[in-house]
Amino acid sequence: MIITATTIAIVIAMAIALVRAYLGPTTYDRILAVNLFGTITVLFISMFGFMTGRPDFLDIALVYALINFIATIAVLKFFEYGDLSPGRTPEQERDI
Amino acid sequence: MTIEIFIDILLLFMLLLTALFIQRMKNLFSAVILTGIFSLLSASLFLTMDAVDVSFTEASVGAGIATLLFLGTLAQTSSTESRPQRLPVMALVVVSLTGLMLIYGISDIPSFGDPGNPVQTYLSPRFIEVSPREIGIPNMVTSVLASYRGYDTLGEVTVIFTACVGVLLMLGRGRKRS
Amino acid sequence: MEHHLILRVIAKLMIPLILVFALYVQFHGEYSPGGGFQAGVIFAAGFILYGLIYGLDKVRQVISPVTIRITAALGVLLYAGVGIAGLLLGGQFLEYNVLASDPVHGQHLGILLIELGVGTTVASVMIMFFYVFARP
Amino acid sequence: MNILAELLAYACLVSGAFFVIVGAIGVIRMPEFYTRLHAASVTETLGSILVIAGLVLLAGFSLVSVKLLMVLLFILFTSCTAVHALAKAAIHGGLMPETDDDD
Amino acid sequence: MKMNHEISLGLSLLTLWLLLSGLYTALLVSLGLASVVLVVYLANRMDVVDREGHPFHLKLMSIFGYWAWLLKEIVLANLDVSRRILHPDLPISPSIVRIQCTQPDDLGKVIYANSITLTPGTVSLEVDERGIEVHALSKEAAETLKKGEMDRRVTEMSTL
Repeated sequence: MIITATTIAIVIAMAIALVRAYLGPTTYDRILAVNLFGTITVLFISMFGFMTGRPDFLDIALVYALINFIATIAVLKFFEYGDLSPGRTPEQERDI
Repeated sequence: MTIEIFIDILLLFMLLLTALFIQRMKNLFSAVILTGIFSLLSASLFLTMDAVDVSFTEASVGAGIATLLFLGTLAQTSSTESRPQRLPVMALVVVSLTGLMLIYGISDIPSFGDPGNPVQTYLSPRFIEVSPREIGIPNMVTSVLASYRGYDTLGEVTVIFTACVGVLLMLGRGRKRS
Repeated sequence: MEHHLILRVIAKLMIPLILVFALYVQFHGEYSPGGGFQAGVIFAAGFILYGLIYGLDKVRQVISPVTIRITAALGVLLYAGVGIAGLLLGGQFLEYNVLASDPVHGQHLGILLIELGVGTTVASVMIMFFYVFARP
Repeated sequence: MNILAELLAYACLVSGAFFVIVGAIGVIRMPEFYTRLHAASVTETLGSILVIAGLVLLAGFSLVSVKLLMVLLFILFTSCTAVHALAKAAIHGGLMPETDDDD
Repeated sequence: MKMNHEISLGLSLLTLWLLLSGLYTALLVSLGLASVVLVVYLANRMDVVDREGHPFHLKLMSIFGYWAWLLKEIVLANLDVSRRILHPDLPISPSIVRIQCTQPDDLGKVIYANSITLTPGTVSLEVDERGIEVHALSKEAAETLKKGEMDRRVTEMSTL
């Protein structure tokens, strides 16, 4: 019962974060909302695994917890350099 | 189990809203950011429908590489949507017709989890009954993907490899400086 | 990249963890959700994180584009090779039962090898995509 | 299961859900980007700590608990890195924080 | 010296594998060993195995002591920020302060900056040799940080 209620509360928090993602106004606000959404999703997945009695869902939560911040760092790089490769040199123009 | 259906509906509703938001965004950069939310939501939805392996794939692809590829593409093109030259009436007609046909097609598809579905009446029971003895691994999705349908998976890997070759042919050479 | 102190240090901590987790997913596809495809993407994500923070040149020193091309092909070849091995051992293409004396063991071995092939190809292709798309 | 541990777990879950929602509300209510960062970190720190702690108490002493603790640890590590990276990107992108004073 | 870091990294990664796996058959454990060897080799090529990447020089006990203290701080700061969020008037007074950090090495600075970010109410914006630039939600949060107790504790932990 309480597990279910908590899960629903977490889904509601997702919806609230979605509002900020839509409202913006700046791109950074949207990224912040996506980040928050990711964290809440990790919590949702863990809770849902418990609710349905399948704790092997935790691997998915681990994936998100481990690699969800890569996108944010990519955005940082994008703003700093205009592309994804810091410290570019003419050498990189060669064949890949 | 009604509570799970309730959560399902909430998630699906949010997914729909996100898709509409993405469609409305003129700034492509914001649209790319919002696809992150779309991916997170679809992973959760797959999870609530018990498709753990699909959800896992969506999680790893969505969090790991999808946003990056979008950003890389934006870096090479422009990040605002260009306005169409004229109203694309023809395209609208084609899309609407296709959509109507698809909706008509849905009416014939067995509903989700329907026990009378042909797949559920002979194929799944056979896998569930025989695969522990024939293959002997706990995750049945893997035994279906890797063994019973090994040809399919070989085809998929070849597709990925071909995509790599294609990308290399198009973008792999050093670009000329303008 | 001296001014990205925090990112540099956290990346050093996280990258080995991400890589080990990817390999865990790779080899536990038979027991829990996951498998070659997911593992390949996560493995590539580790390299992408390194490339984002330390630069494309550095990550190209770790795995050169030529190596990536070779491993991408090797993965597909490993998969197809398992199929051919089944043929040579008297079975059909991609029949794993004949790979070992016991059919169930043969299935285990076959699945392990083809998942490894899938993982290798996917990881290489994703890293290659990063190399191609991250250039100006 | 020990009834006390169970009660404690439920208390953790309920208060965790409360802080998760408070953080989300803060992200809506706060007036500008840099103040929203603080609200988001309420969800990412105390919210997740309490929710995961509740689940750990329910799971008892097992490998599931270890995985849950790993999830928590990685959330804490990566979320603060992501928040820092985001704030830095915003400063770099020319979004100036509003402050009450000019010192 | 580098050898030590490699061995220690390998051991901790192997522990991670065993905890994740939960299945201790000969095949899986040997695959785990092979994976760990591969990852250590790659990490070595990436040059991420060093004092910063794998900080086993910190005293284990002092880390746990610090975490306990940090947890207490996080809870207090969370309560404060939650009160401000739910208050109808939204009583915030954002400010940017630059604070000194006395850590001798980069790792200490990173721990300090991340602790600042983890505590709601304060976010570290920029870390350089002159100190850490912090965005604070309220005057009180900035004042607490300026007192420097966190700084002292991190420095204590990161110097042997």
